[in-house]
Amino acid sequence: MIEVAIFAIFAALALASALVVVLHRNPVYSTMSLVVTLISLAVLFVLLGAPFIAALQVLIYTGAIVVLFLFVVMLLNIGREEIGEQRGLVQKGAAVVGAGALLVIVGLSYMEGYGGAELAPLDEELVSLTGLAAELFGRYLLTFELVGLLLLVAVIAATVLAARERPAVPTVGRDLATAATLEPGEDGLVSERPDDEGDLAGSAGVAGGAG
Amino acid sequence: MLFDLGATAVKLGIFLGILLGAIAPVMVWVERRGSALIQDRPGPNRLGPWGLLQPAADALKFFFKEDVTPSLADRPLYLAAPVLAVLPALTTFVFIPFGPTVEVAGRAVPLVVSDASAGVLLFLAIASLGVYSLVIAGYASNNKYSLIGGLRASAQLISYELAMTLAVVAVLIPVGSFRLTEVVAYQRELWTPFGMWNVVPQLVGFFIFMVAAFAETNRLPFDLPEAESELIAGFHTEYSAMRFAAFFMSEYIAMTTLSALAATLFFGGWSFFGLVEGAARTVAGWFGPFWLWMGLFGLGTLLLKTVCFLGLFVWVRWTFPRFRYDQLMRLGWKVLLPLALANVIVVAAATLAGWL
Amino acid sequence: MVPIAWYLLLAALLFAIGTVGALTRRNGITIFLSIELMLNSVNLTLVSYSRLLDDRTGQLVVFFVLAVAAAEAAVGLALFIAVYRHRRTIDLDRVNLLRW
Amino acid sequence: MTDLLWLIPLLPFLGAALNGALGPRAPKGLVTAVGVGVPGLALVLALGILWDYGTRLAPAPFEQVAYAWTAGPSSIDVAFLLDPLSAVMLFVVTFVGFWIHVYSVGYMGHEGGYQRYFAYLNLFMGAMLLLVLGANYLVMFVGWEGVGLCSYLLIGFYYDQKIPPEAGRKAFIVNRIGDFAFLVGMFALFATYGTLRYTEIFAAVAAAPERATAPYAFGLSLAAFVALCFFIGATGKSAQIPLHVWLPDAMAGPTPVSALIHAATMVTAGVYIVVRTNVLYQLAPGVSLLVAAVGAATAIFAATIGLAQDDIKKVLAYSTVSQLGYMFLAAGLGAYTAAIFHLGTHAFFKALLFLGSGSVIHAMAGEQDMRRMGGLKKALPITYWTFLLAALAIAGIPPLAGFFSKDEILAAAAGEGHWLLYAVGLATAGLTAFYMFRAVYMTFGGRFRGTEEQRRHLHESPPSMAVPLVVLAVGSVVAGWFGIPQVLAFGADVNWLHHWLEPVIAGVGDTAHAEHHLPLAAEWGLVLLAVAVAVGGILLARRIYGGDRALEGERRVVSALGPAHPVLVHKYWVDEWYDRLIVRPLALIAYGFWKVVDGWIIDGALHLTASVTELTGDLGRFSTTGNVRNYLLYFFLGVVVLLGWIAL
Repeated sequence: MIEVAIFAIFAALALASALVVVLHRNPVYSTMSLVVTLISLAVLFVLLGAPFIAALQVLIYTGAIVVLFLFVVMLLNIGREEIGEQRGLVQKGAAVVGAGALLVIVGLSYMEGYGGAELAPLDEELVSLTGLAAELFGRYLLTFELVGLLLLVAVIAATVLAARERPAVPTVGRDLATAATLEPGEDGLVSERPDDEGDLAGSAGVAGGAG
Repeated sequence: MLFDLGATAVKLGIFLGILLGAIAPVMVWVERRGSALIQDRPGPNRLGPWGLLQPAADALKFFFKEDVTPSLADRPLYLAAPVLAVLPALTTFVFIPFGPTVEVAGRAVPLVVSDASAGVLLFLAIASLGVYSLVIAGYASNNKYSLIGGLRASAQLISYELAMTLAVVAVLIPVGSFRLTEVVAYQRELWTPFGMWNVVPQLVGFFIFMVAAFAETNRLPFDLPEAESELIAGFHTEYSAMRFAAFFMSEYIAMTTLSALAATLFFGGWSFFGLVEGAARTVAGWFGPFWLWMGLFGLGTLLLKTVCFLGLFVWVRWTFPRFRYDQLMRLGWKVLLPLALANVIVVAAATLAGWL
Repeated sequence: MVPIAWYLLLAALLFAIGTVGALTRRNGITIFLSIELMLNSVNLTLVSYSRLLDDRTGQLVVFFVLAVAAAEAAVGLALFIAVYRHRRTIDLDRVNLLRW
Repeated sequence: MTDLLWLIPLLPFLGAALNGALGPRAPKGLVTAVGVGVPGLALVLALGILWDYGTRLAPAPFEQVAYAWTAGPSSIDVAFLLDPLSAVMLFVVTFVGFWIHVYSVGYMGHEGGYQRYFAYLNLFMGAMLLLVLGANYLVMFVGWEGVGLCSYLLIGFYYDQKIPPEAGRKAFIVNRIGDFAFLVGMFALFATYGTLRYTEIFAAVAAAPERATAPYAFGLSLAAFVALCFFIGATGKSAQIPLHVWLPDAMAGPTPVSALIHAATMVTAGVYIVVRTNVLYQLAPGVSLLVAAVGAATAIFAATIGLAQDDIKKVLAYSTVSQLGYMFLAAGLGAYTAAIFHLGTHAFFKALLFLGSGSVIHAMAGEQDMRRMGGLKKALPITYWTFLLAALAIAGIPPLAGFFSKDEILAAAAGEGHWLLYAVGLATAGLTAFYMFRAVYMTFGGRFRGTEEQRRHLHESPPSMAVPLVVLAVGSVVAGWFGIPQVLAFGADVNWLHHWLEPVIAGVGDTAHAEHHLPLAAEWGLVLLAVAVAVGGILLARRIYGGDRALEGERRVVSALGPAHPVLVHKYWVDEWYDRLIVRPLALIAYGFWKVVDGWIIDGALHLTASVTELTGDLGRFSTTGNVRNYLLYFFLGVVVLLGWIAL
């Protein structure tokens, strides 16, 4: 009962904020409402018996990635989107139609798939962190390492890309340039780290990704 | 069911009471008297003995000041920012344990508001949300000093979150769990029969954690987001009255929660080499239920340790000069982060070796 | 007990919203945000399946998605910074040199 | 010793490479050292090898594989063959070649492009040696083409003048026509026997003649077909009708070149190849007869032209053509030995004649018109005597070289019973004697008719030119003694060359023919008749041109010949006819191809594809708006369609 209520609340919240993300003209609002979406999704994750993923969601997404977005938005001081003449109406219409079609297709298949699928009672094993960590550093170790590598590369790429070539005039305070250039690298650098740490610290190390 | 809800409510109430009612005002006083002490001047000493009532006066002033909203500000965000500042700071406390699991009327009640399996993670996650308040405040004020302050805040917080998280990770490795209760339990069995505090094996981690904590709370020597000499007051330049107070309080509350976390991670949390339980048991032998005394003494111990850290915060604030921004970044990325990583590796190795 | 299909439908809805955003908005940042939205809807789907099938793999994949999203955000935003430096805008309708 | 065979062709190539690398600034001494030293080395080496080979009791063909050229079931190696035939050729080429190199030192001394000249000449030597020593048709053909190239290069040596380059091109193109046929012949052989090695092919043919005589193509047997093809090639190289036109023009090159390439060695390659392939020719009597006929026709034809030429080198050129005709006549009659014999002797005295004329031209500062010469006897005695000797030799006066070889050919003709051919040969002999001595008298006899500064410039050639003259003169005397017919030796079998070449000329099947089946008296009669004709020619020439009567004698001849004279002067207008019948139509067709086929069809197709591509591009490019969202939309819609297709 409570669960349904929570689901209803946060699903509605997620949808509403998602709409704001897409529709609002001001990037700052979009970003903030994305935060709301993410948090409500995190709650849903908890409902689905994935508290760890939920924590990571909040930690990495809201704590790092979206902050990054906000940071860039402000650094570039991107105001409201220019309300130019209504270009690309075809584009918009096609997009909406396509999305609707996708929705119908997927919805139908879901409905006939799990229309009345009853969930087995949540078993603790699924929730337990140690099991997750074990699998992460067992079957998926290689993937893990690869992701680490990817992040390392991303750090380097971001630093190179954002590095300011002379003469450069960032719109906002020059003293932020360093931050600006360092910024994108950051979450990369850290969540890439756990693979040095080896086994059991892994999941915790990913928490380090929060940075 | 209802009982659990009630217990949780009670615990929450206790914490909120302590934080809002006790810590914040007291800290205001401590800060002002402490600075006076360090700077060898009297400080506020008119209201009440040793100016103890000064905080109340401040609060009154905040209540009655005019609440100004700049005409060009982004109103909704401008209003939302202070709330965003207070909420995470208050929420995080729920993960700090102040006692073991005790018997209350035949039911097991953990003396912690939420003992989630991902406890520390959630703590950090929610703490990381604090950034938004600063950034939003800076942006919404539509004032370049505020904006720069907000930007600085976001960069700085993200940078130091890494080091802090890694320090925490180093602590968690031997424990093998995210539950702070487990962390405390671990310290109670470490090495000696009376347990041992993590600060001993994790000295490096503790140092990193503290430095990061100073940065996370925008305290000197890392208070660049609100460096008055450059940015007037940074992100909360435009704020006044209760909204300003909200930022103010949120800063103190953040300090408090971080101090509590530090105490829990590195100084045995509510426990004190088994003395706390002993005292609770003896007192319960005379009168009253064990769980009550346990809770009180545990909470007391925790608060004691926390207050020590708060003192440290104040002391440092009035002692150290401010960093330059690039120095700040360099310290965070080129010193603390590598150090923390090395620390993590060493600890992991030691754990594998079975020393921890 | 909430039927899993609801979660899945919610995810689908979010995905559709994100798609429309990514396809219709002009502001680069907003498009980027919409893409993040789509990623998250996928995450939700994955977690739902891991719940339905009682298999942990779904959650692990979500974990990887998070990591990759971090990398993507880092590089993408750096790109936006670079673009902005040169063109003083990130309106993607104005960044269309690669054309006939 | 014979193991060093591979060095002989290699050395001149090295010399050519070295001289070519030295560059025009190279010191003359060094160039000379390389340019002359290399053929000298080759000569010494060749003599040594020949001695080693010739002194063997049973000189079996010696084959040496330098390296495997093409791998596979039917591999073709770069191999060298030393057998009696190639031995003779080797001697002639190296010996004459060396002395002409020496001569060139003096002759080219004042010319520009000294080092270039020697580079070419060495290259020619290498190619020619490759030609005669090659152990299979392909290697031989490489040499064949090589000498063609060198001939082209050397004819056009004075590339800054107008005539020489054109002459070079003409020579090259005419040769190509023959080479084409030659290639076809080679393909036919390879297709049939799967190899190009002489030994294998001939062995196969000898083993199964019926296979070679079986009908092959165009109603010809394989032997006939290949023989015909090779003969066409030979006509190209050896300037036989109808491909003779290039040789006279080739005189535009330096005179030593004319001596070496266009008289002594290269032009005899055709004869060589015919003799080399004699096995097949013996199986193709028809083609053999054709060869003989063409040879005879060429002989008389060229001789007649030679009558009316005033340019001394032209005279010699046509005499060369006619002598080559003799050789083919012999080869066609199956008298291969005689052909080779005449080839050798001719090499000596014709080279000598050319060198002599070169010495004259040298002395006359480039003057080639005999009408402006005369009375050079006193000015250049050595040249005169050697030239006279050579003239006698070619005229067939005993006991000089030409007498024996020519007599053997005529004997063969008579012996075969081809009296027409015999008559033609005899007439040619007379004409030869006549025009040669016409040249002698016009050049050396009488008074000097040149200008004053030419008179002052007159001088005997330097030793570097004189010595070769003498050496070759000796050669033209003794060369004939290697093949003295039995008859003339009064029954003593001293025909050394005949025995020497025996193994190469092994008769195949029934076509083997005994040579001398004429009564002894007839033999002697023929010999005396030949000598008489020759002497008659000489005396006639003396009667007309002797003393100071050269010019009015010429006038008398012209008037006597009447309308025939211009025909001879213009070489029967062959070039003109070719120009009308072949060259212009060809050029016209080529023009048509260029304009129509290439211009419209090929280029048109190209432009069509290009414009189609451009058009599609023009239409398609509008899909690339440069707007990322549009691309994203395409992508997304595609995904939706796919998904719908899968799900529903």
